[in-house]
Amino acid sequence: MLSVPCPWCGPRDETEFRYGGQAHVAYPADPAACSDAEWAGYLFMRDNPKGWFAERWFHSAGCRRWFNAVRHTVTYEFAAVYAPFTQPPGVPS
Amino acid sequence: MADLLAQRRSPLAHLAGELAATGFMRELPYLSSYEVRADPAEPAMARLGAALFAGPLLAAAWPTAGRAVGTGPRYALWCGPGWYLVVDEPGTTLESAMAGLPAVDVSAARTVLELTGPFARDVLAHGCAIDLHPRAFGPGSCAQTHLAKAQVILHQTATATYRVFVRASYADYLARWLLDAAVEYVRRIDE
Amino acid sequence: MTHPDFLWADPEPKRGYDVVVIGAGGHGLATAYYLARNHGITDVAVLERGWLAGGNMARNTTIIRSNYLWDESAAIYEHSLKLWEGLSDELDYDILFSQRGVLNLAHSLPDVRESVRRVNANRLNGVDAEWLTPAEVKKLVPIINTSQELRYPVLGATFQPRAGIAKHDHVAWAYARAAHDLGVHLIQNCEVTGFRRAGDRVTAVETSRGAIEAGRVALCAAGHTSVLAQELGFRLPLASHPLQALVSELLEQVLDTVVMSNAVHVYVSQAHKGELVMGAGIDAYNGYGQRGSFHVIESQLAAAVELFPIFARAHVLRTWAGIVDVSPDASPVLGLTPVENVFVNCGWGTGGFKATPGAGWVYADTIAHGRPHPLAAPFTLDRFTTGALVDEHGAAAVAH
Amino acid sequence: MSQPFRRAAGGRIDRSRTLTFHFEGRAYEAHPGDTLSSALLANGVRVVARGPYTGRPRGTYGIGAEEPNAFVQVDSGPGEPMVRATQLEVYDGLVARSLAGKGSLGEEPDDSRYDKTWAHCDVLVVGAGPAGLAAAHAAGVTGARVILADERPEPGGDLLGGRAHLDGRPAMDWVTDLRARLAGLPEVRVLPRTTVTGAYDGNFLVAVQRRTEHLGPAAPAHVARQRLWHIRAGQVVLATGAHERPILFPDNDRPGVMLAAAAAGYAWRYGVLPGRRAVVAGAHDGALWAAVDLVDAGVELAAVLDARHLAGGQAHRALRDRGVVVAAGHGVVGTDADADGVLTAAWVAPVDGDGQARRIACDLLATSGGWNPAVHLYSQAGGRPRWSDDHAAFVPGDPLPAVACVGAAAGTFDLADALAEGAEAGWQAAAATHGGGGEEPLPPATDSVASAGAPAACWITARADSPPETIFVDLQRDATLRDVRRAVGAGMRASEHVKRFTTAGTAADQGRTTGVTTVGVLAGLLGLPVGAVGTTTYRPPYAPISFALLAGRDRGRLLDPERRTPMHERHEADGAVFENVGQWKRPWYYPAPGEDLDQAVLRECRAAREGVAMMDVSTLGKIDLRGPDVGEFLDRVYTNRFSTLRVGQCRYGVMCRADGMVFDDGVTARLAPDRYHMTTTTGNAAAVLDWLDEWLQTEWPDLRVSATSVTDQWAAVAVVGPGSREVLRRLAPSLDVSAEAFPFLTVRDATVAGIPARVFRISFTGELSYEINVPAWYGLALWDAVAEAGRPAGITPYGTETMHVLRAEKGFIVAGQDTDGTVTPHDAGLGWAVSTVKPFIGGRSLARPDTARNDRKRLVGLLPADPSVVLAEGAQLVVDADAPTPVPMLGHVTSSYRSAALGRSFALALVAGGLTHRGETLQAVDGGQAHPVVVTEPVFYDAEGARRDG
Repeated sequence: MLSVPCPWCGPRDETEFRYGGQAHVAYPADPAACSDAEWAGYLFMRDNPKGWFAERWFHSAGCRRWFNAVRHTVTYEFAAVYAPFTQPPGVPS
Repeated sequence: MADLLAQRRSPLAHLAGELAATGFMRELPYLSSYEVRADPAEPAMARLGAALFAGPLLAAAWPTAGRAVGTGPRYALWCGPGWYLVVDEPGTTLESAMAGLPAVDVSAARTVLELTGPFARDVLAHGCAIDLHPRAFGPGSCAQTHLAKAQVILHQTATATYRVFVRASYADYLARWLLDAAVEYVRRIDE
Repeated sequence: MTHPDFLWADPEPKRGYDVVVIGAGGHGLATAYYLARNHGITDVAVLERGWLAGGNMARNTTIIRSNYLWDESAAIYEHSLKLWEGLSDELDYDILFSQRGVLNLAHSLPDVRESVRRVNANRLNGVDAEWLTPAEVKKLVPIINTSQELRYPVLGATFQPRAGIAKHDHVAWAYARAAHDLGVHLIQNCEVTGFRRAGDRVTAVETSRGAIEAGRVALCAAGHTSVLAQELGFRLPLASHPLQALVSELLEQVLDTVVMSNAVHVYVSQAHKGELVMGAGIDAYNGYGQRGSFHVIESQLAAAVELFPIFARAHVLRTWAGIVDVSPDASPVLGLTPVENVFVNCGWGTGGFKATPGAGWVYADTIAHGRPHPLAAPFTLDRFTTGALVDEHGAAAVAH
Repeated sequence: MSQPFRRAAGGRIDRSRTLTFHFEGRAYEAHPGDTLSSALLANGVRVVARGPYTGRPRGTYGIGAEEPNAFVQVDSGPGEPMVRATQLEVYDGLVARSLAGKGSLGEEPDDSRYDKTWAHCDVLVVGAGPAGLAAAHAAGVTGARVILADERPEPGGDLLGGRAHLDGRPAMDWVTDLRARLAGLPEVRVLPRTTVTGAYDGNFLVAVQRRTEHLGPAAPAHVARQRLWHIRAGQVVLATGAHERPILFPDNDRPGVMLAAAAAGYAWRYGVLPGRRAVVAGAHDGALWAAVDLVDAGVELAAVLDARHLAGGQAHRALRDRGVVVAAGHGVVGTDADADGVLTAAWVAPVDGDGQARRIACDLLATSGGWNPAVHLYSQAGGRPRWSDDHAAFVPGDPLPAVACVGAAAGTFDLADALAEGAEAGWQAAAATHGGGGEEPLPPATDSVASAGAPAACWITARADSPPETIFVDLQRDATLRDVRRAVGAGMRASEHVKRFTTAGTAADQGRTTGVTTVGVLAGLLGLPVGAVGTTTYRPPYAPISFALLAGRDRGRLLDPERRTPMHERHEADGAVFENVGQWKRPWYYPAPGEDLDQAVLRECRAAREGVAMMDVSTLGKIDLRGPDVGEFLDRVYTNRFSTLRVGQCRYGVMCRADGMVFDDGVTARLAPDRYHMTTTTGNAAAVLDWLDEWLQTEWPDLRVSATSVTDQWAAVAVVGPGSREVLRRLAPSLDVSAEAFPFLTVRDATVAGIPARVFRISFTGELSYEINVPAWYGLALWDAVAEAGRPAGITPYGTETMHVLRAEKGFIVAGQDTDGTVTPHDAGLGWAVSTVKPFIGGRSLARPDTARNDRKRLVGLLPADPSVVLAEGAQLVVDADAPTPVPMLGHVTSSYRSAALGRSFALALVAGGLTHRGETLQAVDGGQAHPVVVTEPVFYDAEGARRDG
């Protein structure tokens, strides 16, 4: 049971959240201008690193805010949480 | 109006007897409640605060994360950033005070289970993962979280008194769950 | 069960091989075996960073079935099931393949529709399948609670009689021995750290035991494939998730069929020795940690006790997790890659074990000929661009 | 019925009371405080189990959680398989029997209660032995919130059976004092009979508390038998002790062979002689001290062997004082047994060379190869144990954040050191989380003694010609040295491979006594250092957890929330049969007496088409949308346009996922310029709200829109059919219900039955109909009022099945039934609702090569050639059912019903090429039967829409 550090509500059990996958995958400004390959990149291609990962979480059973987090996919440790549209703070190496 | 009110039926009316038998649980039906979604710094929020709490409730006075303001029967609960639940006595209409704000009347959407007394915290802990110890949660604290498998707003109104706001459709489930969790404590009262 | 006296050797890596397979799980070992057996390509190394078949192969719940909805899926899984049926003889090793049948329970009217649809599609595709009423389910598995008073009562089930289970370690060891006998090098404790490139080709695989030259490279690393692809400079539509499983202590036989329920989320079989082997859904977050969250186990056991009241007294003895690589349509990616001599086989999600022989067969053929085997053709990377997904997620209750 | 092996005095048992229990059908006596193992030993019962494959008899081997042999089936109370007799507290009326490595599940349901709870603390201390007690006390005095969990019935750990002194008094006096002090600290919670069994990320630990099992039939039924604790701890102190390991030798599995400290423990903790004449064989000082304890308890020591070549030291002196000479450099190389297989003698020889073996008669062979620190939780939490030659054991390796290992669990076997280490760890842990405070307590003074020498890593004592199949490396799995040798011979090098090949370590005891020994043996065979081979991984749970406990309260009705509408009890009273729709309970149909589903539905359909009918539609998802940009937002979310909707109007909308597939649909109304009321399908209400919030927060924060779920705020009744206008007129006399004043696809606020209501004129059936929404607490009153007002017209309640028939007759899809996640709006025949002008979520996907194909599966209607045949939903459509497999499939039946209005059956289907097949006959195949069907437009009834105005 991960303890997810909601930036608003504090640490809460993982079951209160929805997982949103990789962060910083922006909806193309003009989807119609995308090639099929670019659109496929937006829809399906995702980073899947073994290590630190910038990802999205949604506190659906709490404050209902989306936020980003940097989490390690092996240790599951959270290094930071930060607002959408902002860049991740320094990531541990 | 009396005729109208007589037509209401609360989500836990059918379990009133069983709840009363525990000695520490009851439904608080028909509370008025509104979900308000606005930046507390907006002037309309200051006006609303003043109207609700008979004094200017400025941005800084709207409850911060995890807190509620008010001393009863009127409360404002923090639900999320820029999101509050304003709660009042049954039948109170706050529409005019909320004019100009995105405020939605949700009075009938939830009912409230109140737990009070020395076992209240232990009973809740059987299904609630957040820390309800007085060092972490106390009078004036509130949280949206899970209780058993129901999404709730938990509001501690006094030292050993908790209100559980639960959606009307989940109320039967949650009350039955609480009744089951309370069995050992009810016996302790009997004994 | 006695194992053969000799299984495999522990050779030092040579300077290079015609084909380097990365990952000595079930798929990697089967691929190497079929490269040698079907295509005469014996100058093959299978690299394993830990111990042979110690990843998902050692961690899965060993269910084998082919009753998938879409034609493309049914074709490759049925090809696999047919290979399973001859595998003990083929490899001269008792893999304890037990065709005890698999039930997929339906708990709602939408479940029933989906199930009937799948049964009919299976039959027309030549895959054995039946729709069973609750009474027929009860007759087959008397310990199931088919009371209609349940929170989510059993409304029926699909049944594939030829489906079943096999002993995962035996399968891996059987392929390993057979591959070894045909000259394949199985190289353990050999972690891939990078690739040497010349233009669009890989020339060598860099490992913790030195560089190994490679004519062709076959990725077969399941949940770790994205990490390798990143080294190679292309992206995959994969997310790696923990998938948990558990066993009970040994118990007198009570269940001789595999029972799966997507709606209340549990699947269970009783292994030959007597332990109940169970699994559920994947954990939601990306993870390479080989461990999952406890609440997943709790909800799975609640479902199990509801369906099988006598399980209440059993005990969870051991839990663990594998790392499954899940694609957007819950179907595999099998075929060529943007790098000329690198091939990919991944994205099997929770279906990898049952596909072992079929995937190895088809992948070996694809590597040998440098073009997708006909059964692999629907599973190219290209489908994510064209939209021609094989969507076992969206269309059906995808399962394990 | 006497207890021939019970000592005259001593032990932590209550001799004033006698209990009766049954084992293998025979009655025996015991005392409160006994475990089944101690009670059986007291009664001279040596055989408690059998090898699963060899059938060889096995006896109690250990004294606690490490026990490999003595697993029993409990038949009294709720019954339980595979219970360790060494931990099973005897109660009056206990009935148990022996097992052969395999338990059985009862046939009766277990109606015991099982409970769960959540707890938070600053410091969790696992294990209430000396180190754990010291830690909990040091942490507790600071005022920190402390949980001390211990698997035994009372704290004390090894002090319970030991003879140590603390501060000059018997150690248990110190324990008693400390218990009292802990009880006086309000923030310290002591949990006895509680096994911390799982350590997960972020110091989340899971513990099993056994609350009433030890009471037997006296257990109160309302108290949960077990409780599962979910603990979030700031800091964890692992004081989990160590497990004794044996030395292996030929025929090491006979009843009478036992771990040495365990044997001594029975003598002193339970007042039971584990035998009368003993051989003790060890490779560390602990074995010698166990021998001292045994001889002091009255056991005759036939021989004491030490595999080490050591002499001197306090233990040797203590034994010499008692007339016992230690045979240094000796070990056991075999055993003899009587006809029952029970130990009668040990064969003893020098461990070096092949010296002559000597037979020594004995009924107890106490062996101890050393202690394995219980690193299980440390390992589960992510730690990697490392081999230590100094300890001849795996000990915790690198420290973990916020986790401390103390005492024997850390390889600190000396009592004084363990107490100091525990106290310091507790103090530091409290300081790290709570901030500390108070005065650090001093650990008590001990009388512990210096050791004679380092322990030796001694795994096997045997002669070269000893048959390897008699040397058991796993007693519960009957795995032997021969199996390990075969594994190595087969090419295996990894301990995980050997474990899987031999099954050693996989039984219910999880190889607790011999797992490390197996690694040692393997290292010897491979010629590698033990550390290079390494242990297998320790996985949760540390101790087995019952399925029922994991299910907890989530059983029966409480398995999953049952969502009910305000009218639920009326539906029950009306005899409705319910359907699960997600978590909701919805009336499926309302059978009149004697009716089945088909008859009821035909009647309900006829009422809706010909008269008037009513349905509870409260479950539909409802979302209140406010803000100046709602229109723009909805234009992006829906495939069609909503910004142009006029106030008071409604429109049907479809939304897609980004991949262009249909996600949800529903009717959305504009209530004010900046306010919309969206409806969603019942099952998708939460998903749609999440979807809206996701786009608003993560892509378009510039849009000023707020979304509030009002699903539960509104109860709703659909009044349907030609007679519906009249019913509404009666209920809402002040509302002008004429078609002109209240046209189709509009919404009105009105007073209905005296209740403030919002009435939508929308139709999911094609008939004139109204959906009356009222605040939920009026739902029941509204339902009753509608029923009353409609009574003269014979108003008929109907359920979801009738709704599905009526909508299908009109060709209206149900998202999730006629679509399946691979269906675009065009495929579903909703192209008319897809804007070609404005962008919307998923729009780009519709232009992908595959999604733009013309021959995709598209919605069509089907009429079976035989109008009495109702096709199976899920039937597959083919051209030639007799074609060889694989038979090409064109699509499948998504909805299929018998229609009262049409007087025949009909269906909806998805078919490749869609209406290009119009008029063609296909075969619908289900269960091997093929039915000819004709492809038609998917609208069967009132295609011109004449009926919706009544």
